[in-house]
Amino acid sequence: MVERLKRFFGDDIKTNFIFLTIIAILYPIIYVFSPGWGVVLGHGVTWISALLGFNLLFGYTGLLSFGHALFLGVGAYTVGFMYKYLGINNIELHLLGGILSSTVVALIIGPIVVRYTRIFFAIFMLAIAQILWSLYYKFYWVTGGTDGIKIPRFSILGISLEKLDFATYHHVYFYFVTGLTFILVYIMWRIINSPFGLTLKSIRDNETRARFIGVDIYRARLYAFIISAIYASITGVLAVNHHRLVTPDIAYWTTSGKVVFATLLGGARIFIGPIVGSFVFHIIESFAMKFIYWQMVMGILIIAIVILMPGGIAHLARTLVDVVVSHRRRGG
Amino acid sequence: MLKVEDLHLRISNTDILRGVSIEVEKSEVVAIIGRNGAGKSSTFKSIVGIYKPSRGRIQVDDLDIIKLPPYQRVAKGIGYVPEDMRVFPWITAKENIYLAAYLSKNLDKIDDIMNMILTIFPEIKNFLDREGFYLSGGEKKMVAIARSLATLPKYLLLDEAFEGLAPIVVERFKDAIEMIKNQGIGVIIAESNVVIATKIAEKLYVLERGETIFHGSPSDLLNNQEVMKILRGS
Amino acid sequence: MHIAGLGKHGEKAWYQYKLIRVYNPRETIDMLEIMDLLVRIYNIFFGASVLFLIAVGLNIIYGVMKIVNLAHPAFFVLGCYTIAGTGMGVMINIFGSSIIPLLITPPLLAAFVVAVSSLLIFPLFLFISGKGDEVQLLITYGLLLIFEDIFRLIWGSEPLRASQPFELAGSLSIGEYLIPVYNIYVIISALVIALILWIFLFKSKSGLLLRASSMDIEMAAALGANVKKVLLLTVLIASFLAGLGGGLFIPSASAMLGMSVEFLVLAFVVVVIGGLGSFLGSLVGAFIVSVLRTITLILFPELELALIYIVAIIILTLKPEGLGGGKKW
Amino acid sequence: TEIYRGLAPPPPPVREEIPTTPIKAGIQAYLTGGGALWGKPMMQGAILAIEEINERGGILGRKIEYVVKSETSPEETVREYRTLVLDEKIDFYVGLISSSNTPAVGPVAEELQTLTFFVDGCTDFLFESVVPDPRFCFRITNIQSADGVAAAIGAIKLLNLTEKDKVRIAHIHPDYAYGRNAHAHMQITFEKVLGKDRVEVVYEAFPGLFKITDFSPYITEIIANRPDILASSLWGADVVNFYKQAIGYGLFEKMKYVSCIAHAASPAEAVKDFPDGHIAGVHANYFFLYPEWDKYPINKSFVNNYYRRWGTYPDSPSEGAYVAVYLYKNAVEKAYTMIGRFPEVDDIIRALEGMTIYGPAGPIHVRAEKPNKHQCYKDGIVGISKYDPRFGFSVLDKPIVIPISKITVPEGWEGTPDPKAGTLAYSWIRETWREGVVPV
Amino acid sequence: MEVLKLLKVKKSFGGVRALDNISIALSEGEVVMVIGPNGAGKTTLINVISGYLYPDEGRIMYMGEDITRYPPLERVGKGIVRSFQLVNTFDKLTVYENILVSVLSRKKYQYAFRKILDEYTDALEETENILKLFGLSDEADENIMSISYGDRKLVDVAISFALNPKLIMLDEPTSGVATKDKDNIMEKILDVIRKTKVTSIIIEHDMDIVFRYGVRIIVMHQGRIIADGEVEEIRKNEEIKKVLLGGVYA
Ligand SMILES: Nc1ncnc2c1ncn2[C@@H]1O[C@H](COP(=O)(O)OP(=O)(O)OP(=O)(O)O)[C@@H](O)[C@H]1O
Ligand SMILES: Nc1ncnc2c1ncn2[C@@H]1O[C@H](COP(=O)(O)OP(=O)(O)OP(=O)(O)O)[C@@H](O)[C@H]1O
Ligand SMILES: [Mg+2]
Ligand SMILES: [Mg+2]
Repeated sequence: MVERLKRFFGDDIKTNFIFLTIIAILYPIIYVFSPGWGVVLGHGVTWISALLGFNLLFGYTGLLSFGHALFLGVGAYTVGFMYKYLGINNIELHLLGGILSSTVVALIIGPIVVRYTRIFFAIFMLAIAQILWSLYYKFYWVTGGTDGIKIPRFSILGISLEKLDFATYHHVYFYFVTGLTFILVYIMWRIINSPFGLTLKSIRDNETRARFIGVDIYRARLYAFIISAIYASITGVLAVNHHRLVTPDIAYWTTSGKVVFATLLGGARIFIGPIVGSFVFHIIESFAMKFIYWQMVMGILIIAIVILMPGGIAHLARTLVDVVVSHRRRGG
Repeated sequence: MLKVEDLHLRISNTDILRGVSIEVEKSEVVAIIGRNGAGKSSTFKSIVGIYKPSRGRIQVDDLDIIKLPPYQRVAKGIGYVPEDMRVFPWITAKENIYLAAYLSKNLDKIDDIMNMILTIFPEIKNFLDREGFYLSGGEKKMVAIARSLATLPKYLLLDEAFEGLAPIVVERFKDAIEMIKNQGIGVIIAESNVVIATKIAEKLYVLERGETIFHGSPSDLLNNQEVMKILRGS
Repeated sequence: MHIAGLGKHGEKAWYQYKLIRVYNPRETIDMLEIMDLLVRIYNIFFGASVLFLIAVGLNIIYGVMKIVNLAHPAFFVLGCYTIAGTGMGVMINIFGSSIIPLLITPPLLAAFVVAVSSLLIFPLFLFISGKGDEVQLLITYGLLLIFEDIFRLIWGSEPLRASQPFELAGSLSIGEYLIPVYNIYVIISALVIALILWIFLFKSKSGLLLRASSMDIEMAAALGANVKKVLLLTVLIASFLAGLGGGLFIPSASAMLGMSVEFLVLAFVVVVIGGLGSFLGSLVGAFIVSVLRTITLILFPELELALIYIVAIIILTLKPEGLGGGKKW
Repeated sequence: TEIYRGLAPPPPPVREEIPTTPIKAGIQAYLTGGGALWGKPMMQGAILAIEEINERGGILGRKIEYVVKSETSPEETVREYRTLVLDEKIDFYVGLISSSNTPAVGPVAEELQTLTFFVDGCTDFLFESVVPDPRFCFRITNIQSADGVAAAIGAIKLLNLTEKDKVRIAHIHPDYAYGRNAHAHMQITFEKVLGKDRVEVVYEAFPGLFKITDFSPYITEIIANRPDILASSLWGADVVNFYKQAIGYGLFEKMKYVSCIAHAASPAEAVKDFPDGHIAGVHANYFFLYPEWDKYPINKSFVNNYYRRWGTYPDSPSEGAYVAVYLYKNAVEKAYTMIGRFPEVDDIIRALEGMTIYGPAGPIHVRAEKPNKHQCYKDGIVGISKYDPRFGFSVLDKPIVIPISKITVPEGWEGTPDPKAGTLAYSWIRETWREGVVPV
Repeated sequence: MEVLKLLKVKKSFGGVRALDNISIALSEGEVVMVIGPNGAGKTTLINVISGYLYPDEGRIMYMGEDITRYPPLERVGKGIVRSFQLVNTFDKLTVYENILVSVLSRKKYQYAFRKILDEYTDALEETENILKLFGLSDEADENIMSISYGDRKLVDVAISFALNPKLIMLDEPTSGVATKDKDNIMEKILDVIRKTKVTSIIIEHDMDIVFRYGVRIIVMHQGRIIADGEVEEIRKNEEIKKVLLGGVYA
């Protein structure tokens, strides 16, 4: 069946792995050249998980979540609380905690929100994310309010990284996250190519009909929602371990906006889209921040990109690859 | 005269129309027939201005309207009933009709228009104050036709006008088309049903894969085995 | 930075407020509590008026063009800046300190300026109408960012004031209570605007056209509606209302950067509660949000923001289309 | 005095060649949002100092170049800080207003080993809990507790609160570290000095920082609770909105407003509407009219230069940034006299610790020991607001100076931060002050 | 055996009586064609049986069980399947995937995500079979939007059949299809119905088709059943002819 589906560029697992590998190989070179851009790549790889999760909902299930910051926030604050109240700084436990807490949150709100689609779903998610944000923000004595919670460097398998110098620490972080991302990408690819993946696509295309062939669309969406939540929370966990600071900003709606834009930039509905998008987005953002009027630069870039590349980078690349392939076929 | 010449239309890299030509005089009923996907609706949408043809001419009474936006075409006398009705859902059937009259600046004649509509479709009276959303398939069709009549068109384009209407309504509607025609209006219907088309139209055009492959009288068509074969799809 | 019109500010100290004594009750404790309540209700009306003026335009654009215009609050803020940054100074130069023209002209000027500037981005709106939700959200979000920096570019980063009408109108004194008269003016204006808008939408032919276009604009075109004109009318009405709102609101506050985003979040909740694209919903929603804000401030300040969203969610759960009813408008 | 404390005896002067390459400074300031009211003057203060120094030939002949970055949310601020250090390769850094950002950037500065002068972001948490033993971070403006305590004591003295039987207090503070700290410190000071039984808190509100444009619901609640004084640490665009609306509701006629920060920012903008007769605290303890110009020419020349360059009067962030650059210059030059070559970061830090220089606000001292190591200190100033027709805005009347040593945790004090308020200053006041006694 | 039984079912919208005291019984394998003027209540009838709408009064029995209040999904699980008046397919999927979705759903694989599709050979095989049955094998890998309208109608019906229904309801399956194709499609559908012996309700306006293929015919008018019988009976009944056919087929 999987061969039966036309395997386009970017939808097979190979291109994804090759792309990630190239980044992992380029990273040290870039870091030597400019540590700042090396750190940007670190951001890029950190966000892949959330974007993959978002794309499962948006690209494959047809639910545009404008509140994905909710789960990044859950992941982030799980880490914050684990450290603040339990003194835990093992990243494995953080990940586990993030996965558990996001599953719980997704199970609580999922059954309600998956009953909505389109802009209503978007707004609903936005509202819930804002609630959580306001709680992080307002319950100062628990969460540290806008000042957030400082966390120390994490430890892997009990090995503390406190003593490393900045660069080494950052390299360890980068390769740890990249390794994790390989696994996450593979799992997501399996999910999308499973019967469940096809069911999601059918719901996206025609929800009424899907219901009438016996798909419990709410149940299917709920599963997708939970998976998506877990993926997003993993980015939350990783990101705060990167900044070593947990603030309500990560749960604010602008973060959700970032998730949406980065995914679309890369190309929704194409498997590799979010992965490409994550890197390119962070590069663009860092570039824009170099200007005093960076908001304007960012705004113009967003508008230009959405207008000029409606399908995202992956779509553009696919079209190019198609042209080259068909050209070569014709030639030889 | 409404004259369509050598119309070409391309949507997302497929040629949908490849040289369609049609002529309708005032007081004439013309049918466009063709199998599903032949391009009937696309021809209509191009005439109305919803699609932008890449090549060709559309003339109303010797005036080329191909560059005009839809609303100016309406002012030139094009009336249109889409195949999927597209009755405005959250205003009443009556408001649907009023709006059409208002947009075509016929609000002063609204009483006459309503009278005419109710003679053709007396059923409409039953659901004048029902919002479009709640109408049944056939009821919507009636409102859609009534609405286009309210623009007092010179040329009326009816896309699959008989589809989904009960036979009794179809009969009455056929008479109405005769009546409309006699008021000096040119009527074009898009039909996939050859029998109905040959019964009401004086002139027939057959479309196949976006091309006009035949035009002539009903008897010509029935005698043209080649075209009939294509229409039968065998 | 010198702010036009505020140069003369120093001539007036705060205590020179004009006090209008209307009523001087024997002040018992009961009376005080009733007064507290009345002032709160008055505040609720004021808050609701401002929110309504923002949300209604958001709804009109959504209704007709199906665009969730994240940049809409920036129109409102543009109105604020127009007056606070430039307009009020000009008006004072023309009218001096006579109160009536200073109440009336700034909102109109702001509305005019915002409506005219909306023409500049109208092509962008044409482009995104009919595109996917995500495209619209992103492009209007991009616009919002650009607007913020345009404000900074033109008017700088200090908060700007245009308080003269607010000060000239003075306060109304009821017993020991003072309430700013200007806020009453805003409330009444909002009510009048709502009434005019209602008549326009539901009783006029153009209103019928606007509502029909909101359901199927292509069909409206095929019946003879000039689509561009309809869309232009929509954007103009929405931005005009936003500008009017900004111009009305600004004398009671100050124009500052980042304001658009704060208003956006609130306006969004208003729209969700009231129903996307629903005119009446904007009124209802604005009122509910304003009531909630006041109640939480008294009872559970920690939940100030959360409660608004919680109520929005409850309403969405019970009535996905919002309180404005399932029908559009 | 303490100027040379902690320094080893001068080594033999080697006098190595000083490089001629420019020194690179990184400046990070709010340029957008409600905080721009403070960010812009801060940037201007730093630039003024750099220009002055360059005009006079730079530091040991080396000119200073600068890069400006935006201060925004903590996450992005940290990222921009990193690019300043990693890509721009700055030699020292001057920046930050927000108390949310300093605790975020502090640890990163230590990690990246970059000499970092925080202009503001004055939360007590920074040097108490987040970076308790800093090497590379310094902070110029006063610590928050000094603001809060000074304002409360100023209010007690200037309003003669000790004569009242009972004082009803309402609080309104922005919802973040600074506001929370201010709330705690003002409250504990009132309680200690006036006596716990004589103080009654009738209302507290923490509106989000720069999130509210319509304060009328808050104002109504405050009035409805009929306090005698309203303690506040609103700043930036928030105060501008608050004052105006509060006037409309007659708030200032019904109570005394006690602000620990009102007159700190861009006076022409922030205190235009400020009503007369209320307590005007000066965050970071600088108001451009004090110390008086004729008695203290450093201030006069600063104000004049600043006005000539930027067209407005300086405020506390401009003074802070200005002083930061001069601190760096003085430390480099001092270290040079010791070691005879252009100093490394460690040398500069050693020179900075315990140093005292004279800035526009008077002497400023860099603390070398814990607690609050690397915090700079100067005396507090509080006054009564009074409209001044010369300037067209409100200035301080009857200013009183509150010696910093009396109101801040002394060097070497070993206590633990109060668990609720979170700060050491709070515990120190609670544990060491005698109830009912005005400490200054 | 009685598959479906409606007992005095009523449904009105405001003042409109869409279903007025409807009682019908269908035995196994029976094929019923429903006709009636516009607004007679035909679509509403299907909506009520499939659970899309709940009746105001009356009961719906299916296989001896009262399903009046069952949600639509449960009814699908029990084998009650419907198609829609307009084509209703999964627009971004291929023909093959369209049917596969349906097969997976019946086999209760629809939420399985541990293995990829390749490993579900039984479902893949079955999909091929259904494609063959409807003569769609050649178009299997085409995108659904790129095949002809008539074929899309067929895919639509095939999706329903992939669910192995016991009761299938088709709302104007040939509407919008060209005359010649109408017969073609109807024949194919009826062929499959006969082969699988599934009980069916088909709404149709086209009298030729109704009389050519119909066995039992139900005539609705203003929410009521005004006739229910064999083709010949209906054809002969003058009353019905007048109300319904306006004398065309007289
Ligand atoms: N907007 C569109 N995008 C892509 N393809 C289109 C579009 N509109 C029409 N087509 C294609 O153009 C062809 C002609 O369609 P059209 O609707 O004009 O045919 P028709 O003769 O009216 O058929 P029918 O009898 O089904 O109504 C079809 O293959 C159709 O799929
Ligand atoms: N939700 C509703 N509210 C009000 N009236 C409704 C609603 N739904 C259907 N109706 C009315 O009920 C009647 C029956 O509708 P139904 O769709 O069942 O007709 P139908 O027999 O399928 O007609 P057609 O052949 O035209 O499709 C119609 O008059 C319709 O207007
Ligand atoms: Mg058609
Ligand atoms: Mg029907």
